[in-house]
Parts: sequence; C-alpha cells; structure tokens
Amino acid sequence: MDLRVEFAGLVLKNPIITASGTFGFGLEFASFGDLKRLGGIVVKGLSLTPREGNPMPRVAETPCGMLNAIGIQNPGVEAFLRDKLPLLPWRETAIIANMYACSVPEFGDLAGVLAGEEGVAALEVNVSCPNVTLGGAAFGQDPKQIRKVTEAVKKRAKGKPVIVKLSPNVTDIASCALAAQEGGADAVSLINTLLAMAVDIRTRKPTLANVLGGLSGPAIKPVALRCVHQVCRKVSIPVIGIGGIVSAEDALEFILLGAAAVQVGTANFLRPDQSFRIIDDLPRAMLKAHSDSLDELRGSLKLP
Amino acid sequence: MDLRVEFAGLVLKNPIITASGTFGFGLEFASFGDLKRLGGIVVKGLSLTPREGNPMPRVAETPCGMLNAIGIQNPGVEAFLRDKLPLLPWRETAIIANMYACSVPEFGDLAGVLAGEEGVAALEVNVSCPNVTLGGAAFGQDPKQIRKVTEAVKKRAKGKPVIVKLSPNVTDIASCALAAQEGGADAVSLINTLLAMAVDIRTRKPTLANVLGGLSGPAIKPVALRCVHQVCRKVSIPVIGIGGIVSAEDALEFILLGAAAVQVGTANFLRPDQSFRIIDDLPRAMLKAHSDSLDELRGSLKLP
Amino acid sequence: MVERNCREVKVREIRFLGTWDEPSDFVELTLENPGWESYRPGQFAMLRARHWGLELPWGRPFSISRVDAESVTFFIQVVGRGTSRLARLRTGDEVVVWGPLGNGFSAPPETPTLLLAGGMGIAPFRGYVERHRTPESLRLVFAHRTGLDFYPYQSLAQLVHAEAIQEHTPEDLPGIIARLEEVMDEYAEGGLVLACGPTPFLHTVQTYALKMDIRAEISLEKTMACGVGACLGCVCKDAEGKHMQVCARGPVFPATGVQL
Amino acid sequence: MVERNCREVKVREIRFLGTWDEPSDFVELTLENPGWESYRPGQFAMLRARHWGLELPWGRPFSISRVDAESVTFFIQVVGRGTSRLARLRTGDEVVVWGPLGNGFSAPPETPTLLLAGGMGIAPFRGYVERHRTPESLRLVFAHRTGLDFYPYQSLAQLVHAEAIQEHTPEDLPGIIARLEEVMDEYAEGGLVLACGPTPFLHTVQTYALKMDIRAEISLEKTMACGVGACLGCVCKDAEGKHMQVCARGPVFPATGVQL
Ligand SMILES: Cc1cc2nc3c(=O)[nH]c(=O)nc-3n(C[C@H](O)[C@H](O)[C@H](O)COP(=O)(O)OP(=O)(O)OC[C@H]3O[C@@H](n4cnc5c(N)ncnc54)[C@H](O)[C@@H]3O)c2cc1C
Ligand SMILES: Cc1cc2nc3c(=O)[nH]c(=O)nc-3n(C[C@H](O)[C@H](O)[C@H](O)COP(=O)(O)OP(=O)(O)OC[C@H]3O[C@@H](n4cnc5c(N)ncnc54)[C@H](O)[C@@H]3O)c2cc1C
Ligand SMILES: Cc1cc2nc3c(=O)[nH]c(=O)nc-3n(C[C@H](O)[C@H](O)[C@H](O)COP(=O)(O)O)c2cc1C
Ligand SMILES: Cc1cc2nc3c(=O)[nH]c(=O)nc-3n(C[C@H](O)[C@H](O)[C@H](O)COP(=O)(O)O)c2cc1C
Ligand code: FES
Ligand code: FES
Repeated sequence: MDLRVEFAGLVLKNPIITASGTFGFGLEFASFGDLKRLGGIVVKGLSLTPREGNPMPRVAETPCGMLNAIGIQNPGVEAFLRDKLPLLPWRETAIIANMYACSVPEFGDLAGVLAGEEGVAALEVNVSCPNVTLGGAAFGQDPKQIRKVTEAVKKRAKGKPVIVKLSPNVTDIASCALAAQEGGADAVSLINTLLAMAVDIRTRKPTLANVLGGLSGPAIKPVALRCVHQVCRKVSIPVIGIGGIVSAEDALEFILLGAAAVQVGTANFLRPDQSFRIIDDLPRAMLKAHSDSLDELRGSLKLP
Repeated sequence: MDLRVEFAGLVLKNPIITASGTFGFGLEFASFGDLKRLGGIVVKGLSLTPREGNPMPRVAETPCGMLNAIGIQNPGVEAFLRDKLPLLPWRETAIIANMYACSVPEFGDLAGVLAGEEGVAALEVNVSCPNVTLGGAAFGQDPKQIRKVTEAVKKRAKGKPVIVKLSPNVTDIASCALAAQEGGADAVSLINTLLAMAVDIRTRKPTLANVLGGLSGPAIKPVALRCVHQVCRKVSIPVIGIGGIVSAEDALEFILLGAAAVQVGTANFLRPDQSFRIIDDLPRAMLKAHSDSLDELRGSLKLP
Repeated sequence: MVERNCREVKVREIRFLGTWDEPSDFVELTLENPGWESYRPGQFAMLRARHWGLELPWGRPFSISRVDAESVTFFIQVVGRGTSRLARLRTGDEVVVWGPLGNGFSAPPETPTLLLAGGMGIAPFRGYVERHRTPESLRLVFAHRTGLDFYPYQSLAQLVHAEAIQEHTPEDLPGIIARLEEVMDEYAEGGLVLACGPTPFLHTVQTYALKMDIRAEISLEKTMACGVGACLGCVCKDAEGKHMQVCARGPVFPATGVQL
Repeated sequence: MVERNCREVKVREIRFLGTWDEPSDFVELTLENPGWESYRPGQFAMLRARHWGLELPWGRPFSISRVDAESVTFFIQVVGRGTSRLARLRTGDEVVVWGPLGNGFSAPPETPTLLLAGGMGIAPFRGYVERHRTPESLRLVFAHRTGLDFYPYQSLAQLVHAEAIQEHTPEDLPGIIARLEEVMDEYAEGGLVLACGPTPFLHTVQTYALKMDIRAEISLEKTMACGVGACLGCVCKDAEGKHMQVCARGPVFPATGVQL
C-alpha cells in the first residue's frame, strides 16, 4: 500500500512522525527499528544555547497519561548540528528541528542557524511549552504573539517549511492556528501538552519539582481530536495531528479529521518500537476504514 | 474521625459530594448506599422547562475517561421539585440544584424557582456546558458573562449559597473564578468537562451524534488539579474540586490544594457504590497524609 | 423484586464454549451469587473485573442467564476491550457485579409464548425457561451465525420445543425472516412473543408484531455507562419520541412502546 | 555489548518467595530469553505485561538478575501499580521486555571486590557473581529488612563469602552503617566496592567511599519512562552539576562522578 504523504514541501514515506521530546535525537531508538522507515523524526526541543532543564522530579505517570516538566534540557542547536544530525539518516527520513526560545528575536536567530542545514527538513516552532515558567501564559496562548513569532521564523527560514506547534491551553485554538497561517506558517502541528499537575499526599508536595507540567498520552487523545477538528475547519494550511496516538487506528482518526500526518509521542514509552509497529499496522487499519488510500481517507469524516 | 466541613453557609457531613449528571437524582443509587451518608448530592442539570437532550449516541468510553453529550436531558425544574426532591433525604444531606440555562434572565428565573425551596441547600450554576452547541463558546468562556450570570442568580437566590461551576476550556480559569467572586458567588466548583471528541474509523463518523462532547474521568484529574491550584491562589471564596476523583486519595489531593470539598462524577460509573466507598476510605487516606483533620490538611500543599 | 446490590464476588468457573481446540470467543462465566434471592429473567447485571483498573471506567452489561442459591451464570461473547478482559478471568479472581438491573420479560403462565433468540440473545432465556411456571407453553426459535456449541442451546432444547436456524451467508437472511414470521403467526391470538438479539433481528420481530398485532416484547441493547438510570447515556425513544433509559425502563419493552 | 532489543516473550515461571503461606510481596520472574546473547551484570531491562493496556503508559525498570541460554530472571518487590500487575502474571502470559539497558558494574578479575546490597539491590549481584572470572575475589554484605528467604541470598551465599545484617528497627541503622564502613575499610587499597540498594544506603556508601578515597560504584534508581535515554525524565547530576540520564549513562556510576 502506498503510504507516502506530501505537504508543505515535505515528502514523507508515511504519515508517522515521532514527536519532539519523546524520541530523543532518534539515535536512542536505532536498535529497536530502522530509523529510515519513519515518516519523520522531530528532535528534542533545541535552544540557541545549551539548557540544563528543570530540577527533578520531572515526570509523573497519571491514568493513561503522564506529566512532564523537562524544561527543554538540550545540548544547544550547535551541538545538535555537530554531534547528532550527521548520524541521522536525514536523506531518507525527514528530520524536523523543534525550536524553543523565549523571545521573538531569539526564535529568529535559531531559525537562521537551522535554515542553512541540508539535513534539516523543516522547522517546528514550539510556542506552547507550558513547562518552563510556573503558571506562565506562553507565547502560544496569544494569537498576536504566535503571528509575530511565525513571521520572525519564516523570514529567516530560507524557504524551509515552518510548522507552528500549537498549545491546547487556550479558549480558542482555531484562532491561534489562523494567526500562524497569517504569519506565514506552512503547516501547524497540534496539540502540545495540556497544562496539568499532580500531588503526592504522603509528602504533601506537587509530584513535579516544577509544580506544573504538561499532560500527554492516551488520556488527552479526545481533546487532541477536538482541537484538530476545530483547526482543520478553520485553516487552509496542512495540519499535523498530535496527542495520545498509540495505534494505527488512532493515527487514522486524526487523518479522517483532515490531518496531513501525525506525530507519535508518549507511545514511544509504551515500548520503544511502538512507532515502527504503528507504521507496520497502518495498512491493516486502513482496511478497517475500507480504504487503501490515505488521500481518500483524509478529511473524509462524515458530519451529521 | 470528624469529617465535617463548613463553607459558604453549608454544613456537610463530609467533603464528598456527588457531581451533577453522574448521580441522577440520587434515588437511582439508594440501593447501593445510604444517601444520608453523602456530604451532598448535586442533582442532574435542571432547566426551566423539560429538555429531551441530544440524539444518540451520547456517551463514549475513552482511555481512563469518557465523553458525554447528554444535552441536559431533564424533566424540568418543576417536575424535580414535585417528584424527586420530596423523596430525597434533604434534611440530612445537602441537595444542590445544578442550573442550566441559555440566557441571563433564564438563569435568574430558574434561581427564583429554586430559591424558595427548603429542600434545596444551594444552587450550582452551570455556565460551562460545552455539549449543547456544536463548537460553541459558552457563557463560561467569558469572564464578563460569568459575572453577569452570577449577579443575576445571586439576586434571586434569597440568600441560598450560589456556587458557580467553571469550565476548563479557557486560557485563564483563574480570571473566570475571579469574575464569579466579583459577581457575588459564594463558592466556585471546578472543573466541568474538557471539550473533546471521538471518531469511529469504521463508520468514519464522530462517535457522538453531537460531534463534540465533554471529557471526564481519571484522564482529566491532572488538568483539574492544575485548575483548582490556579483558582485557589486567586480567589478568597471556597473552591469545590471536581475532575477524575475515584478514590479518597484523589479527594485529598484536591483538599491539599485548598479545596473546601470535592465532587465525584464519572467514578459513580466505575461501580455504583463508589462514592460511599470513598467516604469509608477517607480516614485511612488521611492517615497516609499524616493527619486526622481536614482543616489541617486543607491548603497545606508545600510549594517549592 | 429483590433489592439490587453491588458486590465483589469470586469466579467459580470460567469455561470457553465450543468443541474446537482453540479457545473460542464464547465464554460461560459462573460467579458466586452476590446475595440475589430472586431475579426476573431478562434482567441484567453490570460486571467489571476487580483488577481492570481505570482504563475502562464503565462496567459491562450482560443478561443474567441463570441464578441458583450459590451462583449466577452469564454467557459472554468476546467483542472488544471489556469482554476480552473478562475472558481472561480465572477461577478465584474477583469480579464486581451490580444487579439485578432493569425489568425483565413477562412470564404469564399458561400463555403460549414464543422465545425468539438471535445469537447471544439466547442467554436470558435459559433462566426464563427454568423459572417459568408452565414451561410446556414455551417454544424457542434460535437464529445464529457461529456453531450451536457456542451457545447454551442444547440445554434449552432439552427443556422446551426448540428449533435452530443458522445464518451461513447474508443470502440466508430472507429465509430466516420468513421462518420467524411464519412461527410468529401462530402466536397472533392470545400468545406472546419475546425477543432478544441484535438490533436488526429485533427490528424484524417488532415490525412484524406491529403489523400483525401480535403481543411482543423486545430486549434492547445499548452502550451503558452506569446501568442504573443515572447517566442518561443509554436512552431510546418511546412511542411518543421521548427519551427513556434502556437500563432502567427496559431493557425489555413492549414492541408497541419503543422506537428502534 | 549485545544489540539490545524489544521483544514479547512468555513467562516461563513465576514464584513468590518466602516461606509463609500467604503470597509474599517478593517475586522471582523467569522469562524466555528475548534473544540476548550476553549482558553486563548491573544492566537492567524495562518490562510491561502485554495486557496492561494503557492505564500505565510506562514500562518498569528491573535489574537483570541472571541470563542463560533459555531464560532471563528478575526479582521483583511489589510496591505499586506496575509491580502488582507483574505479580499477577502466570506461566505462559506474555511480557514486553526491552534491554539490556544501561552500563553495568565493572568486573575487573583478581580485584578484591566488595558487593554491598540493600534489599532488592541484591538482584543484579546474582548474575554478577555467576559471571565473574574470579568469584573468589568477591565478598557480599547484604542489609535487609524482611526475612532472608524473600531475597536470592542463599544461592549467592553458596558462591561467595556472604554476610547478612537485618534491620529490625530504625535503631539498628547506626550499627549497620558502622559495619558497612568497617568492611569497606578492607577495600581501601586496590579494592573495589559495588553498591546497589535504596538511596539512603547508597548515600552511606558514597559518603564513606569519598571520605576514605575508596574506589566505588553505585547503582542508582530513578523513576523511568523510556529507559533508553530519550525522555530526560530520569536525570541525576554529575560531579559538575550537569544533568545526565540514569538509564543511559548509568544506572551504575563511579561514586566520584554523581551527586545523590
Ligand atoms: C441489557 C444488555 C444485555 C446484554 N447481554 C449480553 C449477554 O448476555 N452476552 C453478551 O455477550 N453480550 C451481552 N450484551 C452486550 C455486551 O454488553 C457488549 O458486547 C459488551 O458491553 C461489549 O464490551 P466490550 O468492552 O468488549 O466492547 P467495546 O470495546 O466497548 O466495544 C468494542 C466493539 O464492540 C462493539 N460493541 C459494543 N457493544 C456491542 C454489542 N452490544 N454488540 C456487539 N458489538 C458491540 C463496539 O461498537 C466496538 O466496535 C448485553 C448488552 C446489554 C445492553
Ligand atoms: C535501574 C533500576 C533497577 C531496578 N531493579 C529492581 C529490581 O531488580 N527489583 C525490584 O523490585 N525493583 C527494582 N527497581 C525498582 C522498580 O523499578 C520500582 O519498584 C518499580 O518501578 C515500581 O513500580 P510500581 O508501578 O509498582 O510503583 P508505582 O505505582 O509507580 O509507585 C508506587 C509507589 O512506589 C514508590 N516507588 C516508585 N519507585 C520505587 C522504588 N524504586 N522503590 C521503592 N518505591 C518506589 C512510588 O513513589 C509510589 O509511592 C529498579 C529500578 C531501577 C531504576
Ligand atoms: C517527555 C516529553 C518531552 C517533550 N518535549 C517536548 C519538546 O521539547 N518540544 C515540544 O514541542 N514538545 C515536547 N513534548 C510534547 C510532545 O511532542 C507532544 O506534543 C505531546 O506529548 C502530545 O503528544 P502525545 O500524547 O503523543 O505524547 C514533550 C512531551 C513529553 C512527554
Ligand atoms: C454523563 C455526564 C453528565 C453530566 N451532566 C452534567 C450536568 O448536567 N451539569 C453539570 O454541571 N455537569 C455535568 N457533568 C459534569 C460533571 O458534573 C463533572 O463536572 C465532570 O464529569 C468532571 O468530573 P469527573 O471527572 O469526576 O466526572 C456531567 C458529566 C457526565 C459524565
Ligand atoms: S446506562 Fe446510565 S442511564 Fe442507562
Ligand atoms: S528513562 Fe527516559 S531518559 Fe531515562
């Protein structure tokens, strides 16, 4: 079955992309599957300079989900380009750089560094990380800011596709998507994690040192589907669906809503070969939906 | 152990209240436990006139949660007062009327009808139902509207405590809580369900006839805790914690954050005696947190 | 009616039905009696294994097939997440059960009564036949797809006049419908028809009963969250189009009183 | 080092340890070998039962206790949701395993090596002793709370010089610490101390090793989501205060190279 997808200037072998922060720099998973088989890999969030991230504990398991407040620990964009990218099969699989910054100019500079790299297929702009500032409304919660960041990144991207990753922690996610589109985004990806928290009654402390963290995993899939549905009806640029996908069936649900492709995050922790298993399973799942074509399936949801 | 709680003019035997829409009119559960043992019962959402609710299917199970789009099917406030309330043990257990309306005057009228009833301990204002209008931003997504509705209800409530129930589908739930407080609310309860959806790849249709529904259950507890935490830090009126509570430990998590009491919703479907079991279990769970006093526990979360 | 309750009880026996070597998808599950003194056949119970955890927040409804002093029996076809978890139970495991729920079938003695079962819809009729005061007035017609061995059919055929029709291919359907209608005709005068099975099967029975003015009751299946009438997730429409809960007002309805 | 993999394998045996009639909280779990040709003792694997479903999205890390051609063995103490689910496994059930993960202990032959185990921290030392080229240079000191029968202690005591100290009450602690330090002193010159156990236990060992300049390695425990270095959820700090993943850069660290 032909699983290829093309959108926003990207050509992917299949619509399964691993999500930022859940697949390291890809290499961690090389012994569990052939990285060349993936539609794409979004690497861990990158910042201009190295970041140590948040104090421990940083993760907590919750019912059908998990919290994280990693705080974008990363070796910095230069180290990524020098030490990791050359080892990745970037000619065969789209390597997407996830960008993290705390100001508009910083986003622009980061885009400038990444744009010149042949091995980087696209830029994903993380405007939505709710982890880093306690209680803080991020860029991603204000359409005006989203537009500004998108413009700044687009200007420096040298034609590389720019994907804006949206936060679900807003009253109206469709307006955020529209702002990204107006800012020149080539695609939007959603959702990032839901702002959440956990408490340990024995210690009477928040489970995460950062107090607040981001909820991901199967628990949030229904919210992610709703967001993707709302956004697909509002924007004309491609949409990448993210949130709680653990199976090929889950991936198809997002594609039925209109998603061009999907990202698999927390499922990579269920077992390290899960993204590869989802790809293997996709043809069988498509037959369940009575189709052998992703193009035919895409956006074919029947509304009452 | 003394489990009594007092707030907003209510005196409850214990902090466990059953949540609206998940415990019917209470009587459905009478054979599974003694209703008099509950801290309180919030009855199914009531409207001025009877409502047939949404078409089927109306519910769907999701990982560690469920979706519902019941559409406030109810026999109307008059039928409730005539046929249900007299059968409830309202002298022993606080019966809280959950009010649903689609305009400010309608909310006022509903409050007027309920305020005169001895058997009604308090009014809970549902400004947050995301089920009823497809994609619709509800009252509950706009602090100004919340304030208006609260004022209208408070004016007609004849001194009965008014609890405003908040929606989590907003960028800033603390501002919504503040608006309720400024409108004269005696307490806020949160969270209502997360706007969400499910898709059936075999039929290519949304699982719910209403397309969108509300996500509840253990899956959303981390989001609920975050919301309650944010609101407790912002308002001075009592807060009732709701969302994904299935155990006495869960209930205590909300109380540690500062909640005066909690509501148990989806857990009533795990098994019909679950709310009673949570009450039974509360003293044991309190000992886990090294306390025999809810007052001592309340708000005692240690922040870094 | 007995006071319904919610109890944790142990699995007394779990048995995969059928004659093949492979474990089948049809399970006979016998639990300790959760303290039910009596029940009305057609009533159901909600089940969940004690160790399910939280992934599936709802119990699952199953017709009570029979009850004796020590035990209660269910027949379960594995179709999804909950039923496959139930099929992994072993003797001694604990199950949470609440019931008996709903209303059950009418059982007027001496009345010629036709039991129409489709697939697992046969389950409640086992207890119905056993408890009926005049079983000689009963007759069973059983429509099924997979082999007879997967259902509690033989035990029923020993107690009442019984006939089984297998649907091998969709082409068999018109013939089966014709046969159902033919037998129903015999119950037009002073008789009673009770039906339990998949919705299309019930639809056939209802349509013909209304057309020929035959007294009939049908047992509905809906996805259920609470099972006790509280969540309003399982509603169907009555003759006037008003919503009513299948779990609390049914699952058995007069054919004249419900829209399928 | 062998290529690590992720496989579904069957439970060969599951055995509750101890002598009581009641099922204990200590389980010896033997799985089919998932195709591991070799491993380095101190390495671990992530486990999840195939039927866990989605409620617990993470596997659980356990030290590989021993590996032979057919099987791999773990010792598991039931402490929470995942371990209690693992303890309900039965022979033939399927388990998803990924490993061997992490780095493992040094095993220089001929070197006087002291193995310090606290509680379930004894698990990796079974394979360590079995695979060591000069087991006669090894010695074990085992600190434990519950009865010795719950741990794979006796089998180890048959292979190396071993000593067990039980902590009955918190008052026993100072004595235990004194004894640990006393034995460690013997390894100050040219020896090696390896420690595995709860964090306070490791802290005692690390502090004394640093103070007396004894070469030591300690095996850390952190909550792990991925086990492969990707999620950055399990970090600790190196001597300079930089975050490093316990799963990928450890779990075994030189006492000088990690902050507890
Ligand atoms: C009053 C009542 C009595 C019942 N009695 C019996 C009985 O005696 N024996 C028995 O085996 N079953 C009986 N059922 C049906 C049984 O409840 C369902 O098959 C079961 O709940 C499915 O649970 P699951 O978790 O395995 O399926 P899910 O994982 O929830 O669903 C899996 C798939 O099965 C489909 N499905 C869901 N419900 C049904 C259904 N009712 N029939 C067919 N497919 C379904 C879903 O659409 C989905 O595609 C009864 C139902 C009701 C309402
Ligand atoms: C590298 C490594 C090797 C390990 N080897 C072994 C081994 O060989 N045998 C073994 O029994 N365990 C071992 N552990 C510990 C084991 O992984 C945990 O006990 C297990 O993950 C707990 O899972 P749970 O789901 O039962 O607990 P959860 O339900 O996740 O947690 C329940 C409670 O247990 C507490 N808890 C969590 N982790 C631990 C822990 N490590 N110790 C004590 N309490 C904990 C939690 O704080 C919580 O209060 C190892 C851990 C690591 C990191
Ligand atoms: C441990 C962890 C780390 C993450 N780090 C990042 C990150 O660096 N940048 C980013 O944009 N998203 C990050 N995310 C969010 C995921 O990419 C994804 O949007 C989210 O987890 C929802 O998808 P899921 O439910 O499939 O996990 C992280 C998620 C997790 C669980
Ligand atoms: C089936 C169902 C019906 C509900 N009906 C109402 C309602 O009528 N009015 C209301 O304010 N909330 C209603 N809710 C929301 C709950 O009261 C509660 O706020 C929500 O479910 C979150 O709590 P939980 O996770 O404990 O279920 C309903 C929830 C469910 C699951
Ligand atoms: S299942 Fe809840 S009302 Fe019927
Ligand atoms: S457990 Fe994920 S990095 Fe260690």
